[in-house]
Amino acid sequence: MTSTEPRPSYDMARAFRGTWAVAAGLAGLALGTGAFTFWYGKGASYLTNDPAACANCHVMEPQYAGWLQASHRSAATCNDCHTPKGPIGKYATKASNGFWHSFAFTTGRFPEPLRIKPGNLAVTEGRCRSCHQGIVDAIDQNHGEPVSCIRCHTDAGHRT
Amino acid sequence: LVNIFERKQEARTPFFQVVAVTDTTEDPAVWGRNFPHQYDRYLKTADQIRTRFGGSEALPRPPSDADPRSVVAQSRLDEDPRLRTMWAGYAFSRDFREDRGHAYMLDDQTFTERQQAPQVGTCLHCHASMYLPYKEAGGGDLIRGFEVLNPLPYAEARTHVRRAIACLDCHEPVTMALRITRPGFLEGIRALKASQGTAGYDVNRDATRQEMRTYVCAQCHVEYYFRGAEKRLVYPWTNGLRVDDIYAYYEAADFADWTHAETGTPSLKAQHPEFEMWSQGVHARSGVTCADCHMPYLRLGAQKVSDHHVRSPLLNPDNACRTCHPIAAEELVARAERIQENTFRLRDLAMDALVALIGDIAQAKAAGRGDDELAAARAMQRRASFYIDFVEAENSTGFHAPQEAARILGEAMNYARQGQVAVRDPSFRPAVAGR
Amino acid sequence: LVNIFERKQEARTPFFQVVAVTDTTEDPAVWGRNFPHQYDRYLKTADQIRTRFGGSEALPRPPSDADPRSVVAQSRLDEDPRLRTMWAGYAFSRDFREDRGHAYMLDDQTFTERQQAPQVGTCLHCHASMYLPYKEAGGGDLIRGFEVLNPLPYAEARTHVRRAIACLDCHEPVTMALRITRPGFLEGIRALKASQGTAGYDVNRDATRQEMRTYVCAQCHVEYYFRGAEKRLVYPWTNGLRVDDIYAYYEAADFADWTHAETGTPSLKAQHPEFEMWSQGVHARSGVTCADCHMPYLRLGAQKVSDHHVRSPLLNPDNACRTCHPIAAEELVARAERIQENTFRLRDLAMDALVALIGDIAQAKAAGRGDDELAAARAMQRRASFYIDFVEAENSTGFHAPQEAARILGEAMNYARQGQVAVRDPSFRPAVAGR
Ligand code: HEC
Ligand code: HEC
Ligand code: HEC
Ligand code: HEC
Ligand code: HEC
Ligand code: HEC
Ligand code: HEC
Ligand code: HEC
Ligand code: HEC
Ligand code: HEC
Ligand code: HEC
Ligand code: HEC
Ligand code: HEC
Ligand code: HEC
Ligand SMILES: [Ca+2]
Ligand SMILES: [Ca+2]
Repeated sequence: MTSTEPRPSYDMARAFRGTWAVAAGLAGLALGTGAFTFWYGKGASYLTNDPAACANCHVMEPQYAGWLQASHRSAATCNDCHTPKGPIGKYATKASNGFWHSFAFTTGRFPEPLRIKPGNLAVTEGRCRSCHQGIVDAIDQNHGEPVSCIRCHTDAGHRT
Repeated sequence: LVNIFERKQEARTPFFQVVAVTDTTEDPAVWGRNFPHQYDRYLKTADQIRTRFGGSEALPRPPSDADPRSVVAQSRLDEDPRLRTMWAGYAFSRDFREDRGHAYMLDDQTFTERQQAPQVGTCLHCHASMYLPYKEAGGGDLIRGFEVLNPLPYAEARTHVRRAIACLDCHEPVTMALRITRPGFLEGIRALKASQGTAGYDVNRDATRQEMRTYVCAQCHVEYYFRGAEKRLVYPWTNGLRVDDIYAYYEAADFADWTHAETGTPSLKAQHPEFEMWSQGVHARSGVTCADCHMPYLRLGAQKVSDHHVRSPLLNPDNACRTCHPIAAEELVARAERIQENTFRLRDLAMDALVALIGDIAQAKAAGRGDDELAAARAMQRRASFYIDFVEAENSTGFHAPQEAARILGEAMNYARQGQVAVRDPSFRPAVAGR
Repeated sequence: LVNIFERKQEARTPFFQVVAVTDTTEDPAVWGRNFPHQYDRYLKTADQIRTRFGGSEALPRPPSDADPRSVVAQSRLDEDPRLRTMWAGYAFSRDFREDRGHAYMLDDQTFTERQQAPQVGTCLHCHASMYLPYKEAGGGDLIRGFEVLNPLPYAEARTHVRRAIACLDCHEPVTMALRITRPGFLEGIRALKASQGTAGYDVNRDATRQEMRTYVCAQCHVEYYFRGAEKRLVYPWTNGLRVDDIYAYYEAADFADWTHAETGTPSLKAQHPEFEMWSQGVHARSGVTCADCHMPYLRLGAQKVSDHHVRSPLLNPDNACRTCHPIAAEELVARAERIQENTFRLRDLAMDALVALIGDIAQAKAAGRGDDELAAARAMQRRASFYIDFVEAENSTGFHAPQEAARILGEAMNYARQGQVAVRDPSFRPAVAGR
């Protein structure tokens, strides 16, 4: 509203109370639909470590199928590579990914083919070392930038 | 909320039969009712968008009785007048345009100025939905129909034909499986396989599904010639798919498409050898088919369909390339254009060499030099011209096989310049490479 | 999120240092006590195994006072006598062998018959552990030492040198980080970066770790020439890394390595431009460094290390290629050899063209034709010879940049054959391509 003349004052109080009611209602609705989406999209399973949880969204199926064929099927689950070690980091990432991915999934607005985003990529690069630090100590030894594992092991997680 | 429900539905339901489609349903609109996604994208081949070296430009033109088209693709002859010298005396020197979407294939052929030279029914093999016309003209026998329509004058053959390429030309109506409907390819691939030791090859029986994703395109995107009075469409593959093998075929058959107007050289015209060039590249070697790049998977709703909007992959690098090359789209396009720039540079040098040779021979001929004296130079023109044409007529500007395109253009320069030596020095014996 | 990643670095357990290694520890055996895996593999560069186009063959020879070597690599001059014609009048026409492991670099240089021509200290820049010798000769200053040793006669400079390339030449002793120790590259890369708009480039300060995994090899595997009386080693990169850019550099400097014995043409010698050719290929564009293929990771026990057995990757495709190309090792080798076969075919045709031109010019010269009449043909020989040499001297037979190698050889043929026309027709103006 770009009108320049001042609004009549008597509206202020009632309007103020009105907006509060509407806001509360909207929040409730959002929570409700959010809960329903959460339940319908099997959101609860998302919090577990089971890779099948990711594959609930069929857009994740190629990665799930690729994971089944790749070398880490019995070695690492999606969360082992896609969430940082340690509880706080893990659930912080899960929360942000959870929100944005379900948002993108429902709106259908996401790039095709899927590309991992820089933030998630850094998390995954870090996780290789949480299991393989021992074997890569030598090549990580000198203090230049850390070597990127997936520059060569692109299909460690899932064979496309 | 609702669209999660939709997503879940789409993920599960296979395609739903709305209408019965049989082996005689030529109209793609009918097929489209069962497969709306594929049909909608198929219709988009009417779009015209340029890429650096490909795609096509929509040029408005005043429609006339002779040619009712109001929009055409840009003229390659205006872009590079040296092409007129290269093809002097042949229809291609009158009208040769950038190719554009499949939707235009029939009109573009019908109204090209190349029709001013007498053309025959064989041309329709790759420019229309021919499955039914061939069956109808052959009393149900595809090959017989092919043999009936080939020798007819173009205008008469044209009356047997109804539309551009349709679903029927690539798909078996019941199973939607890919199938080959073009006699040219059925016989060409059989000859190639025979030369590789596999006798009696029947592509519709023996090809894998992955091979079919190339072969359906190779029905038309190939080098060809018309053999004998019966004007049979033949793909010259009995020695192999490399330009050297195809040239050897024409030498053995002592064949020429036309006699060059300025030099009298019996010359050969190469046409759109996309399949032959692709076959020499690393993508082919890695099992990457035409459809992988030109009909990539497209996500419509929750379903993955083959994008039937067949066009330059550089207009759609995210879908066409990024599944196998997980790098930024701009970088992918830049890589392809880098390859094409190198090819374009070599093509330019080779064209200069050929035009210079043609000038030399024409001059010597005008100065009364005899055929025997000019034989060596003419042989060089014939070979250099066909080699250059093989890369020039190929529509990926070298992308399908970068090293092979550079090799062919390099050898063409070696021939053209040796021709110039031969014109000046009758004792000079040009060096010719083996296969 | 990212800092989680950083904190991880410190937690790593540094290796136990068995012995103290300092900036003056030249003997790799001492470094080897701290890094046994790398040292063991480093010693294996004494192996000699052939690949189709690379590797090296162990040829026994009778040791003599002049040359105590009992085993050498095969002679490229015997393999292709046309090389003698190409370099007639230059030391390379006396002795030019296939390259072999780093272990032999000092002996191979010291005892090559090319030493029969007077050589200077500059040669040692790439054939020995030079970090300490340069520091010692320059009173602690690397560049000054470089300038001192360059002009010395080879035999005298040789006394300052103790061994072939050692760990010290590529590694900073405390952190083991890669570093550049060769003045030729320090100054060459600075000139290249300056021409691209980055002034005052210091490679040891500004290069990324990934770039260093190429630059450590590009200290020596490059085109070079000796400038002026002070015989300074210079890499001709001020215009760029393509052969056209380097040729323009030499034209502007009006430089010639030697005068061709048979034609009197001021000629240029190209030497092992691996870095320049690699820079034009798709691997370089994808950030794939020399070390990725020539020093791939190897698991020895519970440790993954860089394989310091620097050799042809085709002797070790599983580690050198398969991490990025998950296909059968035989197919990888077959692909590389397919690329090399195409390059070898074009090299063969180009060599024939050059040798024919050299014959023509020599004949015309002998028949008394003047310099002005032969100028055009000589210019073609100079350029064609350098272009062919650029691909011939490059040791991957086109693999590092397949399309670029084919382009260069194609353009070389265009020049050589035009030279033949110019010899016969003084009015002929050869066409020369831009950059
Ligand atoms: C061994 C580690 C590992 C495991 C286990 C793993 N991933 Fe990944 N994931 C990666 C890496 C590495 C990438 C980045 C690939 C690239 O950039 O080419 C990635 C990328 C992705 C992407 C982005 C698309 C892409 O290819 O860049 C998605 C989506 C994904 N993973 C989902 C999953 C799911 C779902 C699971 C479980 C089924 C899973 N990942 C298991 C390592 C892993
Ligand atoms: C609600 C459906 C859904 C679930 C469940 C889901 N994803 Fe995704 N995911 C998506 C969508 C949609 C995208 C594309 C978002 C974008 O790229 O903007 C995506 C993208 C990704 C990406 C690449 C893009 C980025 O943000 O880096 C990764 C990695 C990934 N998911 C991993 C996972 C893992 C691991 C799980 C299981 C813990 C999982 N996803 C569960 C829908 C889902
Ligand atoms: C949860 C622990 C864990 C994580 C996280 C993990 N790995 Fe592994 N990885 C393993 C185990 C266990 C094996 C199987 C044992 C073996 O083959 O060495 C393995 C095997 C491998 C192998 C050898 C098999 C192959 O695929 O060639 C490679 C390479 C590898 N991992 C790389 C990676 C990379 C790169 C990452 C990060 C993207 C990663 N790993 C993340 C535990 C892990
Ligand atoms: C330059 C390419 C390259 C990079 C970068 C790289 N690797 Fe590797 N990796 C290889 C090669 C090659 C092998 C095979 C070694 C062998 O089999 O001897 C390998 C093997 C492995 C293996 C399995 C060893 C075995 O055979 O069981 C693991 C685990 C591994 N790498 C993890 C990593 C991790 C973690 C990183 C990042 C710190 C990394 N790699 C970075 C090339 C690379
Ligand atoms: C690896 C991907 C790839 C494969 C496989 C491939 N192509 Fe192409 N094709 C391209 C690219 C890239 C271009 C260049 C487009 C441009 O210049 O805009 C192209 C161009 C073309 C063109 C010209 C398009 C235009 O814009 O005028 C035709 C026709 C063509 N290809 C047909 C084929 C056929 C037939 C096959 C199989 C025999 C095939 N292609 C296989 C990537 C591919
Ligand atoms: C073996 C299949 C085949 C045959 C036979 C064939 N064409 Fe084509 N034609 C094609 C393909 C594929 C293209 C698109 C690629 C291109 O333009 O290079 C094309 C493009 C064209 C074009 C549009 C571009 C241009 O050249 O202006 C015209 C016009 C044309 N053809 C006319 C003809 C005529 C006339 C004949 C008969 C002499 C004929 N065609 C025979 C396959 C064929
Ligand atoms: C130039 C050849 C060609 C034409 C014409 C053609 N298609 Fe296709 N079609 C293909 C190829 C190639 C595939 C991929 C087949 C495979 O992967 O096995 C395909 C796949 C399909 C599929 C399977 C699902 C999918 O998308 O992969 C359907 C359904 C389909 N086409 C319908 C149609 C319809 C409807 C038409 C007419 C409007 C049509 N096609 C015209 C070549 C063609
Ligand atoms: C029936 C013959 C025929 C078949 C089968 C065929 N094409 Fe074409 N194609 C043509 C003709 C003719 C043109 C040129 C149309 C024009 O310029 O009027 C063309 C044009 C093209 C173009 C240029 C489009 C543009 O927008 O510039 C591409 C790309 C192409 N075809 C690729 C393919 C691929 C991929 C396949 C297989 C999936 C295929 N074609 C199958 C005859 C065919
Ligand atoms: C189905 C997988 C696939 C698709 C789709 C694909 N490529 Fe490739 N591409 C490969 C493979 C495999 C190689 C060989 C090198 C390797 O093994 O990575 C390759 C090699 C290349 C190269 C280097 C070789 C050369 O010819 O110079 C370029 C450039 C390239 N691709 C670009 C593209 C572009 C542009 C597209 C889209 C038009 C594309 N690719 C589509 C799989 C694919
Ligand atoms: C993508 C892998 C790859 C990269 C990156 C690469 N090379 Fe090579 N290199 C090869 C192959 C393959 C050969 C051919 C070996 C043969 O013919 O046996 C080769 C050959 C060579 C040779 C000759 C070896 C012999 O057997 O005589 C040298 C020297 C060389 N490369 C140096 C380099 C340098 C320096 C760099 C970086 C500037 C580099 N290479 C980058 C793959 C690579
Ligand atoms: C800029 C670095 C550099 C300089 C300076 C240099 N070389 Fe080399 N040399 C190399 C490289 C790299 C190789 C291995 C690649 C090859 O053989 O092409 C080599 C190989 C050789 C070989 C073994 C193969 C052969 O040619 O027989 C000899 C002998 C040799 N050099 C002698 C010399 C002489 C004499 C000089 C001084 C005029 C010299 N080098 C100067 C880098 C250099
Ligand atoms: C100090 C100069 C110098 C450096 C630095 C250097 N090289 Fe070399 N390289 C040589 C010389 C000299 C030869 C030839 C030795 C001979 O033939 O006696 C050679 C030979 C080779 C060969 C042939 C080996 C064989 O078995 O045929 C390869 C491969 C190679 N180098 C690759 C590399 C790579 C990769 C790097 C970086 C990791 C590198 N070089 C660093 C000077 C160098
Ligand atoms: C021609 C150059 C060259 C020479 C000489 C050389 N190295 Fe290296 N070295 C490398 C490269 C390249 C790497 C990989 C560095 C990186 O990835 O950051 C490396 C890595 C290393 C590493 C780190 C762990 C690993 O394996 O990646 C150690 C330790 C090492 N070298 C020890 C040695 C020793 C000991 C010697 C002498 C026997 C030596 N190097 C000689 C080029 C060389
Ligand atoms: C660190 C990763 C990496 C390594 C190691 C590697 N490549 Fe590649 N290679 C690539 C990439 C990336 C491309 C570009 C095409 C693409 O994106 O897949 C490519 C392209 C190619 C191509 C097609 C392009 C061309 O130049 O013709 C061939 C062939 C090839 N590589 C062979 C090899 C061989 C042989 C080796 C081992 C000597 C090797 N590569 C090692 C990543 C690698
Ligand atoms: Ca033809
Ligand atoms: Ca030089």
